[in-house]
Amino acid sequence: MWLTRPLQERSTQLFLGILFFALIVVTVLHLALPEGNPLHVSAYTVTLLGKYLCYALLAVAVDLVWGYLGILSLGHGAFFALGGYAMGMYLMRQIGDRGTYGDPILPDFMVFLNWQELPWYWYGFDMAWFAFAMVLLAPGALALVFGWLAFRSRVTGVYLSIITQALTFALMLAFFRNEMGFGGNNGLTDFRDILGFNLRTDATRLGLFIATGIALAIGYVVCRGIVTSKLGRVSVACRDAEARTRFLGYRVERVQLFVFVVSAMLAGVAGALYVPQVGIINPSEFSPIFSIEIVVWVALGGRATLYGAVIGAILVNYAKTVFTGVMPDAWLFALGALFVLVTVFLPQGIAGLLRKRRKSTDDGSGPSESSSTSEATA
Amino acid sequence: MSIMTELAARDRVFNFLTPTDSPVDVRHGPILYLEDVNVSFDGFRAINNLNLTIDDGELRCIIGPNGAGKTTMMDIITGKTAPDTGSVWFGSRHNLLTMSEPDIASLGIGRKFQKPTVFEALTVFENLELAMAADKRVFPTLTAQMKPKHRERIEEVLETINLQDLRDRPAGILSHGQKQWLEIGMLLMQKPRLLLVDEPVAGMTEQEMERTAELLTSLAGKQSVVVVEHDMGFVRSIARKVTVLHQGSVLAEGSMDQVSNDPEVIKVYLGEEA
Amino acid sequence: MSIPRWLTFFLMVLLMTTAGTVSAQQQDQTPEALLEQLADASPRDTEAAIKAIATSGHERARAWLEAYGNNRISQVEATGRIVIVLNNRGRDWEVADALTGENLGEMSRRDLDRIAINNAVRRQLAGVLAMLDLFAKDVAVREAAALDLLGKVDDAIVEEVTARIEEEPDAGVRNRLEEALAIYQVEEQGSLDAIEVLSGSLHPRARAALNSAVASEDPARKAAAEQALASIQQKLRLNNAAETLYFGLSLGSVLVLAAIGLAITFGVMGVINMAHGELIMLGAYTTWGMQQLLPGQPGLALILSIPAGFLVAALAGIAIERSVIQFLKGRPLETLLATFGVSLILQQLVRTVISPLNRTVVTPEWMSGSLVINDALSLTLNRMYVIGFALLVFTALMLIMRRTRLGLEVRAVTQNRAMARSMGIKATRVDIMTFALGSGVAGLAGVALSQLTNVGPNLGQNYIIDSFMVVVFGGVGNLWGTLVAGLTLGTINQLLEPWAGAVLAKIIVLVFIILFIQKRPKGLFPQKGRAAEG
Amino acid sequence: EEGPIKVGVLHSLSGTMAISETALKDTVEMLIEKQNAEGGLLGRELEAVVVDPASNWPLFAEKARELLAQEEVDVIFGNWTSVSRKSVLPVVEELNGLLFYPVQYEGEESSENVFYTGAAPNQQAIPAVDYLMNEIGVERWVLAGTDYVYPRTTNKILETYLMDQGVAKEDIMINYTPFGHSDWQNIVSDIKDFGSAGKKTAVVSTINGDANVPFYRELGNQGISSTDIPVVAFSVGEQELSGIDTGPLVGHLAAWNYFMSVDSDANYDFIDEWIEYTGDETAVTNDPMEAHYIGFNMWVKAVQKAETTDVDAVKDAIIGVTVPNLTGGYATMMPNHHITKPVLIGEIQDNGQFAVVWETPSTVAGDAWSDYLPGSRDLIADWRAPMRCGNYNVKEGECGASAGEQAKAAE
Amino acid sequence: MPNESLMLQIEKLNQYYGESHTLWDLDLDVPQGQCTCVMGRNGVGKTTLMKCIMGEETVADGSIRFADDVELTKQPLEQRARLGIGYVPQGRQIFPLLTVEENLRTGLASRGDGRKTIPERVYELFPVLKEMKNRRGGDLSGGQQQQLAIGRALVLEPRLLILDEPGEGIQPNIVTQIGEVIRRLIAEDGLTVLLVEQKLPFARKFADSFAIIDRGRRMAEGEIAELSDELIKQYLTV
Ligand SMILES: Nc1ncnc2c1ncn2[C@@H]1O[C@H](COP(=O)(O)OP(=O)(O)OP(=O)(O)O)[C@@H](O)[C@H]1O
Ligand SMILES: Nc1ncnc2c1ncn2[C@@H]1O[C@H](COP(=O)(O)OP(=O)(O)OP(=O)(O)O)[C@@H](O)[C@H]1O
Ligand SMILES: [Mg+2]
Ligand SMILES: [Mg+2]
Repeated sequence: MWLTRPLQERSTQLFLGILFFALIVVTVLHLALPEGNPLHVSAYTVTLLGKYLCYALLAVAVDLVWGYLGILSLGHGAFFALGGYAMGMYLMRQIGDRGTYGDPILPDFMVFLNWQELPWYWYGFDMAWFAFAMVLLAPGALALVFGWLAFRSRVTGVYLSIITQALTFALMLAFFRNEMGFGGNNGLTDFRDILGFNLRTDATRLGLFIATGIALAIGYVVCRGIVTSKLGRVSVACRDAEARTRFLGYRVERVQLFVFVVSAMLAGVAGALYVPQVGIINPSEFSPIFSIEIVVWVALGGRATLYGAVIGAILVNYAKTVFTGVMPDAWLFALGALFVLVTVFLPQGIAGLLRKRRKSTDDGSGPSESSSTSEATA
Repeated sequence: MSIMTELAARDRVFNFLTPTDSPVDVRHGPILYLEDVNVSFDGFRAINNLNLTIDDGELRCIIGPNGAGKTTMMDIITGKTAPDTGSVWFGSRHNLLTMSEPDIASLGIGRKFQKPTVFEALTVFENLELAMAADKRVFPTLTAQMKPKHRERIEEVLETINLQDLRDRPAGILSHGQKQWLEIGMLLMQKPRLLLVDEPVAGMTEQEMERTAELLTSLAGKQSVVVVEHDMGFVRSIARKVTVLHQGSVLAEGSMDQVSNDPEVIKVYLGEEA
Repeated sequence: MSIPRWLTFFLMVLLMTTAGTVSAQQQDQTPEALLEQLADASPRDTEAAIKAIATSGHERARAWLEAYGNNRISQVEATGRIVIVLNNRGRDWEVADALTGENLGEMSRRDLDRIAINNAVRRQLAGVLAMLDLFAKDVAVREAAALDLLGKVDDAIVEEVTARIEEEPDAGVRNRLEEALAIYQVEEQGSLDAIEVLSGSLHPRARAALNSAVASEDPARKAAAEQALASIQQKLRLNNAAETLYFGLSLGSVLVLAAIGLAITFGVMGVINMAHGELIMLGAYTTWGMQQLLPGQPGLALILSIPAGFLVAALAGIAIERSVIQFLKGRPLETLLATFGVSLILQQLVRTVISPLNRTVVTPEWMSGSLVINDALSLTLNRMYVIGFALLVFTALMLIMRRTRLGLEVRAVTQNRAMARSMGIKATRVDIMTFALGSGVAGLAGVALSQLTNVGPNLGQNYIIDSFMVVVFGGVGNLWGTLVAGLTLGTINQLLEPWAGAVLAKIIVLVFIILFIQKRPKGLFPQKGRAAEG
Repeated sequence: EEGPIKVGVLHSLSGTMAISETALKDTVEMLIEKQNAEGGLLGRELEAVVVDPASNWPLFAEKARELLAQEEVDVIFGNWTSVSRKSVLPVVEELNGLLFYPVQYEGEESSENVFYTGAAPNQQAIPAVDYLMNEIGVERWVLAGTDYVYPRTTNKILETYLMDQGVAKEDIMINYTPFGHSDWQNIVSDIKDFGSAGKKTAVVSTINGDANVPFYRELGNQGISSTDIPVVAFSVGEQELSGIDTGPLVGHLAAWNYFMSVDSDANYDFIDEWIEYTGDETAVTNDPMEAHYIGFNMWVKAVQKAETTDVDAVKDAIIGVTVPNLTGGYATMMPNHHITKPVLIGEIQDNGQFAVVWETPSTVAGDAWSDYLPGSRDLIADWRAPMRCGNYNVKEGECGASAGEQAKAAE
Repeated sequence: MPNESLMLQIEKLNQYYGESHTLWDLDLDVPQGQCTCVMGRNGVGKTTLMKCIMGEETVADGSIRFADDVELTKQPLEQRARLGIGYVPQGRQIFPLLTVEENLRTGLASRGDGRKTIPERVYELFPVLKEMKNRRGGDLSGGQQQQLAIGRALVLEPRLLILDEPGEGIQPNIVTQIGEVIRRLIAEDGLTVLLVEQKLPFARKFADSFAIIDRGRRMAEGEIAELSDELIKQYLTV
């Protein structure tokens, strides 16, 4: 099966090994050690790590479409945010009558703006299964419609990138509108519990962290499964010579659509896990700059490697956390310089560096990782 | 007939989707049929009332001056370019003008491009794998597994095109001639009913040309082959029937000897000494 | 300055109309007392105090009133002396004695008490000053004064205005005065004739007066007013359409300006230049810097900023090209990553070195205000200049790309670098020059934008997305496309805005772009044919 | 406890909000420096812990958690936008921290852990409208704002208030624009139109941040002067004006609880300190800075009163604490965690300052729950024992669920 | 052969693609005023050698001397064109989005005489280029593109013309014509031509001397008449 194939692969085993090891170490250090211990991992750190893992999953999703399919999506933040909103709506409904105004049905911001009844699109979000399904379906459906339109008309390259950007930009503006019924600029916040667990306890946080780790593992395996399958090679073929692929009898637009939708769903899952951990979802996740940032993580980690995307996302966000803390006035210099230096000195990103290491030590030709020569914008 | 039984057996890959058994209806003779085709680009008539018929199993050579419209004709057949007017039929059932490139390809029309185009990031082996006749829809492709017989087939072709040693190298590093061979290999993997081969021997040595000639002649009969080439030696060695295109329409048609003695052809194409 | 004859006349008029409120005794007040009265006046009494000054005939009276209107009259806390503030920036203010005009040097703000004025008083003041101006020699001043009087005529001055109409030699000014009078008459007396006078007027005040008449009980008045309004409405519609078009063009030209540099660096060279916005920002800051260097001459500074802004941004562009982009040849997508980093650095640099706050860029006199076509249609001057500037920049760029070797060489280099070099084209030089050109043009956009919007560290961020959108919508690599796309998107946006609102209009435009690209996957002016497919 | 008392500063130093928030960070640092120069607090040094949430709302929550959980700060001064406060709120409540929020906001909130030192709508919007109505005689209203909660709520309150005052619905025009809106041509033209209906018209602007510069520019260029249609702004302060050529704006209004131009010794001293601290002769002060000044001093006083920095003790001690404000009066912390403030209306001058034209006769206490919104009319907040409730419904005589829960948790 | 008459003298040239050694200690002399034909099977390194001469690939070691005095390996790519080397690469490499005329004009950059117009001779040789002056390069048919590539190289009026399989994709009568042009230019202008060609008849007819490369090494060279069937069998057949 295509999903089990990656499991036999050394690189995937290594990745999963490291990931699960990290999950266990963090859990143990968090639970077993007393707070005063220097090795103790605080709840704060656990949540922070959870956030990084969400971003990592998002980056993997972007790498799937960008690295292997050649679609530079500058709008993946939209899928992430939609997943996040689906989760946020569920969490809002879970508040029930514990809101400030005590309305059993309407979230606070609706009471506040004099809404009389729940808009239809909020129906069902009080049920976990429905909301979780929407986490996948909402971004998936958007990706399906958008992708169908775009790929069918053979929009490619920068044109595609820019309309993905327009998509997320339009959604951002729309979600900013208070009339939309998603809380406007303030978004959704003040969550209480998820599946009956109080969100404000360390145990729930740890649970979410572990769930995110598992989601990342699954997402990684799914992506890896796709890229190592024949479909993955067809994707690369589409990336490098779209027209030629068609003449071999592949329906390029369907391949693109399939991969794009899968990627959007993964992004949605990442968003859904992100929201309860950071405690807020607001339209700024739709902002084009955020989407560009995701691409930057991937590029920094190393495009078309998947694990590179994970490294890039974690590294950049860790750097952000550290820099904003230790040099609040100058952290942008450091981050900017990091981007510039990596691009100039590590053409293949950090993954490229690792690969070079590995090559020079064992000189074995690893899995046929494709280094792209022609670019999507050519 | 068998299509119905196949439709019923939904658990299998539909055989009729694989090109070898494509339901091309050739009972009425020609496998490819172009009538009154016209194409113009910004007012320039590249194809001008072109009529052409290729019989099933035929090996046809098409020659003609640069810019005569040979490549454009192939573009039309494969769905890359839409003609302004005219009709193009594959067998007597399929109107190619209504179909998309992948549909046409899965019907069983394979093509080698004039400028060799291979997937540079993929290895030689993977290039061949992708070209292999198979169910090319998304999910079957996702779950596809390499069976020994597939591997054998690829190895076989690798040998034919003499690229065994480079099988695991990315196709991007191949030399020009090697890419030509790889493209031919991909065409072979596709097992199409109709092969459109645009300048196969450009950049090949004499010896290689001979091999290519052998290869193409051996295909003819089972498959139909249309070859475009400027190397007269090569054309002569394979040609049965030759069509000469000029300014977008047929200038002459016949055996190689007939054509090469046609004064018009000599004037516009061959030059004095040919 | 001697007291002009008219002032005596004016004085008499005022005396008559405000008889009883201004007693004869106040006439003889010393200048000190006049100012004292103003300083001590409770809000209710300020009116009287102003009038007292206006009618005092003191040679500085006008200066006082103007200073008062500008909030420049203060009282020294310790001595009670009334001073005029000459410079009110910072902690220490430069003051002059109100009575003598003697410059008293700087004085701590702590020691001064401002003599308060508010809008209501300012309105009265404006009326009084306008009345004074009606006697000026210069027709333009009189006309402005008359225009100013629209809606400001009240019982106090109506007689005087009527009188002026008789005396006024200039027809234009007379019409204005009649209009002003008519507004008063419509509002206060409901005169039917006056409605007639106003029926052709496009001035908002006239409409205001008519609207108030529509609300009246009297059917005749109501009908007349409605009819007058209807005829005005008719004209207004046309004017509104013209105005919307102008708004569209103006927004469009801003988009074009912002995008045109990107059309070079991204469209032609293929560098996904995320720092483009920051290059625009540099141009805007150059304008600010120039104005700091040349205080008091904002116009000159602005003009000098055009070459300076170009230069600064071009140099920055060269620095970016040399330090980063040259290492990314053949990896266009990675330029996104690197230039994103550069953009972060530039933004923070401005924040740290200059300030996180917005900077003030002054609009020179000749660029502020608007070109009045009629009372309902006036084209704002700053935007008019920007439209012209955008077209100018576009033309210049077009010429460079079409007429010089640079245009040809840069396209050759981007299409096939190795081959271009094999043909002897100095690719490195071409890269530097082109990038400098694109960046310089971004700088020019910054100079222009400094006249429209904030000059701050976020300036660039606000334009980068739109710029990419415009370039791509127009068709990458096509300068005409950028022009047409910018103007189109701007106009669509402005056409939609009145009925959809600003947010929705923007959303619709974005959706429009998405759908349009479906129809034309390579933008407005696509590269057609085999060549484009490669 | 030994070691310094840690004061968290949670203001964006980068991103879109850096424009406004950087000065607030500096203000807190200055206040801390001054307090230390005066011998610290409870004999201990104060130490600022500054982080940069980078105008990113989720990051605000994360940074708040970092400050409270990792750095273990004793108090946080921070936030500007409502959304950032909403994002931080659950964190300070969960970790039982103290947050002083210095910006005017939409109200409708009272948290046990948050002290609102900026104006609630009744301390800014309503008096401003009263002024326009009574002193200027405005009858027709444009409520223009950026599309987010603060303008939405404020406008909602104002709309109800105006209609209560007998203003007809067609005399109110409401308009929302996106953040950073820069093309105001159409809207200004609409306002001009709206103002030509024969009634005195004014614009009540809740336009946020950067969008103001192009807005005012367009007003000036389309020839709308303050005498025709005055604009009263709730988000435009000295700092915003420092980036605008104010020449054409003279006479437009703003409503705040403090202006830099206020003629009081406390203010002049503060300005002197500020200029000295920043080393910039042209540095300006503004209302949120005063709010931090008040908030900081209140906290200091409460800590002194409680003789500990313990959050619960300080929370109890601070209610009723009175400190001088910068306008020559006093501010008191009310039981609903809002403070008393004077309301000032100022006119823009050509030097980028405001000249006060009107002022409430006495200070106004901030309302957590507006009297003009149906949902909150009956709610009050009182954090003193025994009520300890942020949203007590006087009609039903019970505390809203969430607050009740908190109260329980607190015991 | 006297040294003066060498246009190009290549000594001990080594080239690598990453780790794969493509050219091995390769020597090659190209006499002035002659047409030298380089032959060899697919993938032996002919194109690579041409790229090394043009500077598109860097050489590991060895020397390439041009016209006796210039060491080409030390010259930047652009400079080589300015020295008078015209290059017609394999695969045409025309600029697809430039018009035919613009493609030709790129060659004007490195002409020493600062000429601004395209020499009429180019159009005479390839009339189709004049006819299609305003069409984009990429729209041309394969053979037309090949003609354009040759024309473009001639715009430089080079001293040394490098042709990498110039006849590929061109109709027979024009192929012959190209051969004749080469001869004419050699005779009239003293042009030196370095030709890569697989087609024996063409090589035999228009070249003066030959060199055979196999696996990156030069295996044989000599006057074209000396090209024996033996050599062909050994090196040019598979
Ligand atoms: N998109 C296009 N725009 C303009 N002209 C075109 C376009 N495509 C093809 N042509 C022209 O149409 C003619 C036919 O081109 P085509 O490629 O079919 O020729 P060909 O017979 O394959 O020639 P060759 O033997 O040189 O490959 C040529 O003159 C070419 O310039
Ligand atoms: N960029 C590259 N990276 C790695 N290897 C390469 C690269 N380009 C070419 N090669 C290899 O170098 C060898 C020589 O290639 P070259 O193109 O010089 O061959 P050629 O003699 O011109 O062949 P042909 O007759 O097919 O054009 C080939 O085996 C090819 O696979
Ligand atoms: Mg062809
Ligand atoms: Mg070759």
